[in-house]
Amino acid sequence: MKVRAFEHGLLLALAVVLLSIASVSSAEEKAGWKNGTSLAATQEKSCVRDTAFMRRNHMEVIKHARIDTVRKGVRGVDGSLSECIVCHVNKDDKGVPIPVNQEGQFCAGCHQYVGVSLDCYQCHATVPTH
Amino acid sequence: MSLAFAILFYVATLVLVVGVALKIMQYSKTPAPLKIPTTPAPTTTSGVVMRMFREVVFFESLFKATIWTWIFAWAFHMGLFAVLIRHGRYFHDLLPAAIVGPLKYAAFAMIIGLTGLLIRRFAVNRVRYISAPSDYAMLILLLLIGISGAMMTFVDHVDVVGVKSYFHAWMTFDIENLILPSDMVLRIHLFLVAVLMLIFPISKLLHAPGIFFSPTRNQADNPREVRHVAEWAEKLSK
Amino acid sequence: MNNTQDTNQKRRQFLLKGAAVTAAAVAPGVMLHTAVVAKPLGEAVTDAVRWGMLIDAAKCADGCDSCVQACNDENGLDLLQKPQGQAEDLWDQQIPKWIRNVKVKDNLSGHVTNLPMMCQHCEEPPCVDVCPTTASFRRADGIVMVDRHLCIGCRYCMMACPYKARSFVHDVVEHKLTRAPRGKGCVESCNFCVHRLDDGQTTTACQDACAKEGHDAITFGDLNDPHSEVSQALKEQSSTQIRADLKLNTGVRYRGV
Amino acid sequence: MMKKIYFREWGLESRSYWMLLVVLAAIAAIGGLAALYMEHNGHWVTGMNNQIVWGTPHVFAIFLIVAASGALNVASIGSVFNKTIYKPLAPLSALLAIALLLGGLLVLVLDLGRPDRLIVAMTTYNFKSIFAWNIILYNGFFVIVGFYLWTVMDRKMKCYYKPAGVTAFVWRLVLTTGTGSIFGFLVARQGFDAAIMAPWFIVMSFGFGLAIYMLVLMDAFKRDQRPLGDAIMRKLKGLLAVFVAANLMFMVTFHLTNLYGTENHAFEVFIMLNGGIYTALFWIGQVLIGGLLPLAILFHPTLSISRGWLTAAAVMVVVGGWLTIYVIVIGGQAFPMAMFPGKTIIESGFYDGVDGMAASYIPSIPEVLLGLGGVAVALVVTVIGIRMLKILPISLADEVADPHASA
Repeated sequence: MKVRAFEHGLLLALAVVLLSIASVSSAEEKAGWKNGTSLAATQEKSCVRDTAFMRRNHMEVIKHARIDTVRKGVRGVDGSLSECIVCHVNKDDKGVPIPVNQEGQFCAGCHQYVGVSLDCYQCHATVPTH
Repeated sequence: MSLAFAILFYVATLVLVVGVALKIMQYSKTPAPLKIPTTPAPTTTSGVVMRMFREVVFFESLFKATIWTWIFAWAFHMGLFAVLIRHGRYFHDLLPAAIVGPLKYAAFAMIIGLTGLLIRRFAVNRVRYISAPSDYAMLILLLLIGISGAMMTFVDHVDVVGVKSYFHAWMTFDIENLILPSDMVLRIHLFLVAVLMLIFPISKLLHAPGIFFSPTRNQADNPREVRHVAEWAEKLSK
Repeated sequence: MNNTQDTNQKRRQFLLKGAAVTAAAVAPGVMLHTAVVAKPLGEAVTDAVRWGMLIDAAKCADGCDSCVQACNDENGLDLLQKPQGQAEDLWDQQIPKWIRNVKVKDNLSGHVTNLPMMCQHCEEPPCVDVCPTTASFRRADGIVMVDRHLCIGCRYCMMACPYKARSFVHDVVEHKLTRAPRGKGCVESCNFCVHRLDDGQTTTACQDACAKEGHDAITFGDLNDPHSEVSQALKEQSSTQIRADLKLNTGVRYRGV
Repeated sequence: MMKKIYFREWGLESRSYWMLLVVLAAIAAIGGLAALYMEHNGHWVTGMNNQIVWGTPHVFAIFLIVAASGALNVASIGSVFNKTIYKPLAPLSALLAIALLLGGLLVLVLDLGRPDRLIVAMTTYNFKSIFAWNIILYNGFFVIVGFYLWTVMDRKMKCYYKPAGVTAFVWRLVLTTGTGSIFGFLVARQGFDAAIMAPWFIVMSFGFGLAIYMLVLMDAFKRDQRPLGDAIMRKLKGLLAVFVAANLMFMVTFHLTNLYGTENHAFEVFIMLNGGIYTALFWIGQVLIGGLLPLAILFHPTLSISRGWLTAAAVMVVVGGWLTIYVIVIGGQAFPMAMFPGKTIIESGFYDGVDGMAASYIPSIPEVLLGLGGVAVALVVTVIGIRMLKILPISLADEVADPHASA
């Protein structure tokens, strides 16, 4: 009987800690993201959505845009990949754009860092072409 | 909060490593006075290695015993194995995306396996009869870890770059850069993992190292060819 | 970001203005047609339009390949380089071609005809029927194309197409254009220069090139609009579909074949 | 009174077992490397091109998939049609079916332009596509045959044995229909567009699957020195002969039907007279090696008793079967499509069959290695299966298998 009580107490404590962790909200982090960056990102202009959202969900945004564009013929939608590249491409000393999938660049930097595949550029241009 | 989690993980890691090391030491010192391999057993050392390999990788004896339990247990363990490999990306840069990507589906194997094992504890009468609260607790804890982890991959994405840089700072004791992304699911996930690490050295999960010390599995069936004398007995006879 | 939105806004306004000017300039009967063509950028295509083409083989000049060149330029097809060590003739059979010249001779009369072949943009395309993943699809405005995001490279559509209109990309594509994404392991074909149409233009690259050469063998436009140039031309004289026996109701029609 | 038949794991000596496994695994690994090479570079390193889009890997894949459903047939004769003598053959039959399908599907998947998108194929279906249906049929086959194997091997599952057997039988028929329909529905191509493709593929599957089954059975019993009586082999031999003959009949029907319609004459002339390599493979491979020669052996009163000749006949059915698929799949693509009836193409920028010329295709080494890798995978699964599970009967000697045989 005593054992039961102890276990229940333990479970209760666990649940309390869990709930308190879940309810504590903290200020938005600014760590990380030193791996690949771009002028647009360092100037902290807002992207199509706020930065915290884009960090986590940029792939969903691009995917949504791709369905609109390819399947429905809607161009110039917010969050289209070509617009991503226009803003986030870096240029070398001579002003020549550096492909975004090159090591350390805006896209490749983070994707390499966390081992996530970067499939877009098998097909899509890596610098603005027009 | 970031610092609290860091300390929690320092403690949990210490407990896990030291605790399991102590347990392994204890296991290795525990006397095995008799030859008791479960027959049919191999008669050579290389045979024992093979048998242990099949036991650890394929769960051979469980397969021969209860097929349903084997299906769920094996699915869970293989899923967990793949998930652990995948999590390696937060601690080193060795894993290519080609491996990290496809392994995310292992989460489903893990969750399905655990759910099956949990249902088994409720649904099979003789299993329910011998189940202790800790049996349920371990399953539920692992299940919650699996579900919260899968949530982050498939439902509510978290800032994985932030997570990696947090653990990089954690490993290098770089207190200034210890900034944990503020995703709720992530914090629940990490807290549960820390609990699992803390509990591991005093739980039934010790069967992981324990299997290697099981005399019914790690002995060759050669009592006629080689006289078995336990270490302590050998000392006495000298 | 705000900048790009501004640009888009400007572009949209410009296009609409342009459309209005054109509409005012031509006969009132064409009003409807022009309004439909100048689809606002942000809206989905509808089946109010069906893009189609009429190719007059009699006007297609022997030895001219300006349409093929124009297609290659427009879609960046010629940016693909022959891999080192690959045999010339095999590579030539492996490179994608969206449009090609064909010269046929009538077995009985011996009459020789030149014509360009490309995706015929069927109303009931066999490639769409057979595609296991819905990557091969027909847009509401009648353009048959490949959604490369879903294409797994099984090539079943190539087996099914009666016109051999589709190509498989056999090599890594190092250089590609923003307007025409393409890459290794996917199937591709003519898409009526879809990026132009979506941007409010009303011509294809091959059509422009043919007109520039002075041949005017290609007429392109909205088949649903009875007043469009292509509809008028089809109404005036008889035309044929290639493999009409398959009843695919192609969007590309021929004259003089 | 029939003796009880006992099953036991393959008792082959450890060394020879591992040697066998290592050799097979090495071939499979080479096939994997070939796939990696093709995937890394792109398909330009193969002989496939924009005219012949399905090459040697597809011949291997289709052959293995067709044979897989055929291999299950031996079990179905026992479980669905209640032929007692076939019942001890069922576990190997089901195992082989799973193994062959796995090998075939691996080859098919690894040849995709984007094998990394397999998950797309598994989650996004176009239900109008017979290909999409096949994906479901293949996955279902694994589950159903796996379950059936369980009911065969576990006495506790006995009550499910019959329904599982019937379901597996029906499923395999639908599956092969699906495989045949991949070609049967291609209206555009003269070489494929025929409703007979579906039943013909089913008949082919009977033959290919049984031939592979017999080869594996004879070899597995010989290596483990288990007795394999003539009674059972006589049954299998007779069955094989019927299947080979039926295959020939379907082939003749297919071509006769084509010859009836004048529009298909050009294709028939291509296959039978002036198609170069495809004509040669048709007569030598499909007709002679895959049909007439094995038939002659199987019906021969003395040769057909010899195990050596029986093996030769089964090997011929396998080789001839592979060549049959080659002629159908690649010959059918090589023949130029009739795009302009009544006209001759005299120039083309895309190899449209100028002057009726066939498209060219030379198989490349990586393609062949990938295909052989698939075969090796199928054999690895089979070998591990019979070693780890109680698949093979201890004896199939005449007095065990069929006590009435000597009468």
